[in-house]
Amino acid sequence: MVFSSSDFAVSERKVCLHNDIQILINQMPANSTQMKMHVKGSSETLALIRRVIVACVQHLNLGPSLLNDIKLATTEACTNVIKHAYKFNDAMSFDLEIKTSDEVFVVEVFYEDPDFVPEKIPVPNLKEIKEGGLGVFIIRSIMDHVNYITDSRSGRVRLQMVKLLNSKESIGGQSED
Amino acid sequence: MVFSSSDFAVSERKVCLHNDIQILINQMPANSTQMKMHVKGSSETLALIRRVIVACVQHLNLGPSLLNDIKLATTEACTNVIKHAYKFNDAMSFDLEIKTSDEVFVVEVFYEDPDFVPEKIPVPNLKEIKEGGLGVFIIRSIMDHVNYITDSRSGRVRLQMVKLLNSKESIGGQSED
Amino acid sequence: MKIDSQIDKDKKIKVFHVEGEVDIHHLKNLKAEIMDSIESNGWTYEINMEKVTYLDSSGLGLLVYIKKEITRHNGKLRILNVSEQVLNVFKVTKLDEFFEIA
Amino acid sequence: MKIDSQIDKDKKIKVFHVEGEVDIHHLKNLKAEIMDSIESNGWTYEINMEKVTYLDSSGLGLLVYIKKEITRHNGKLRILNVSEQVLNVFKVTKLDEFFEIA
Ligand SMILES: Nc1ncnc2c1ncn2[C@@H]1O[C@H](COP(=O)(O)OP(=O)(O)O)[C@@H](O)[C@H]1O
Ligand SMILES: Nc1ncnc2c1ncn2[C@@H]1O[C@H](COP(=O)(O)OP(=O)(O)O)[C@@H](O)[C@H]1O
Repeated sequence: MVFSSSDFAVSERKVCLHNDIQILINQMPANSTQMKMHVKGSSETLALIRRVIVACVQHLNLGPSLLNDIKLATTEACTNVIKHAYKFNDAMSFDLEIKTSDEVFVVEVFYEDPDFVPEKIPVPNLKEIKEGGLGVFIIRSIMDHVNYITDSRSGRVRLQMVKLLNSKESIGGQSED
Repeated sequence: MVFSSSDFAVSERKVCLHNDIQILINQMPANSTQMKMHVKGSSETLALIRRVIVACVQHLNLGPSLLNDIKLATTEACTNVIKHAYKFNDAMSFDLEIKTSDEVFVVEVFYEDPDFVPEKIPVPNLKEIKEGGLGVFIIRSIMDHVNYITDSRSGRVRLQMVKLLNSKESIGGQSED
Repeated sequence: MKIDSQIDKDKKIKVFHVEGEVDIHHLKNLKAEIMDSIESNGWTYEINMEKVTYLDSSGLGLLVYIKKEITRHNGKLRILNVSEQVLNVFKVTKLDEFFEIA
Repeated sequence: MKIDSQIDKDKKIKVFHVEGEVDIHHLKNLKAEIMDSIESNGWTYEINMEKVTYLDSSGLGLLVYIKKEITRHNGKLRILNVSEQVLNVFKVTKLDEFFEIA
């Protein structure tokens, strides 16, 4: 398989942390809680996805700012699948995976988009007020690790979003935990 | 594979309905919402499972009696996995699948238990007050369709529980919807 | 799950206020709390279920056990303020007839 | 998502009370409701967000569009009672400086 991995880091500190985060994810115990959702590529699904995230976050007893960040980033990611990758064709469907441990909250979105080139996602100029182009920027601002993995062979995209849970020095975003 | 299917029907009407229900399940559209959870065989997981069920039920706008029935049956089923099949060994894990359509709410539990013979689950005598033995009875009383499928080769068990949603004449259980 | 208790020594009544969800995960704590407080003779025990949002066969089994133990100690058990949802679990298993539910 | 509106013709003020979650699923309705009510000249529009429990970039984009339209009609837009959670979305995108948020 031909993978190309794109990982725009907003700050330098984030870059340093990304390898550690990948290690954290890979070391999650095999019997840790995982949730996979297979949902219709329809905008009404977004509310269900948020409800499931609330369920997971509350079960882990995480605070409201972590909840808000994870809800927001996940909705932004799924909105882009529905809007850009699937162009509102709700005969399409996509998958969502949630993995949690004491250290990390991982949300992954799996979908189809043979033409998608993550490197081409424009970085918005916040001084220029426009009606769009903020979704990916928000995801990158509030999550600790964001990674698009594309597979040109299958046309499948895997978007990985990670929030660190225990770090006092939570980087980026709204979290004060 | 060697399957043996056990299906204790509480009433005769249920028996008649079971084939129809199986058809309903098989005809669920490929892009209908499905949720798969892979969870630790630990009793603290039960609360998370109920939260996820609440998320799905509220998203479908189903009433409180359906919610209570589905929460209860699912918890009873998973309690049995943790208690009987896994004997509280939380290094084990099991899978849960939720599938919904306008007509049915399906919860399936997948776990390992090579020795399990569903036909041997005793039917309790309610006149004789005992401290246990009510879990499976409750599941069968409140769900519209309950089916244990065992595979002697792999030792895997699949427990299928179905609640009909739209039928005015909801059979069994607490539902008044 | 949370449990608080009140004792009225004069009237020989103990009230347990249970709060939250009761499934097999909470059984040990609940059992210990109530069993440790059973007196030798002729007390009345009330379990206030007003704030119990979930109860299943694990909880029912514990209540059956507790009621038998209390009866062995010449005591009485009353179950109070059961929500409709929790009452349904008693009804499905016909245990609403075994317990004194007020 | 739900939207209600109040009109004060004397003071030329329209208040929109938005309730619930605002994501891309609700955009069309919200847009139609507000755009259809824009007057030709010099009105003030207030969006009361007290009961908005969720807002993301789709909602922000709509607000930017609405503000531009209102300005084109010599009107003013004020956003009221934003919860801390929703305010954070404005802040991350620096749009808290573009809008008049009270
Ligand atoms: N999942 C995706 N599939 C295809 N293109 C995408 C995807 N996500 C983002 N993009 C591209 O990146 C651009 C920026 O996305 P985003 O920041 O979410 O803003 P917006 O959706 O408002 O354009 C989009 O316009 C689109 O071209
Ligand atoms: N998932 C299971 N795996 C193995 N045995 C089971 C399972 N579920 C039920 N059983 C058997 O059926 C019996 C009745 O189960 P149940 O009605 O839930 O009551 P209880 O768990 O209180 O015994 C159990 O004692 C057990 O022997």
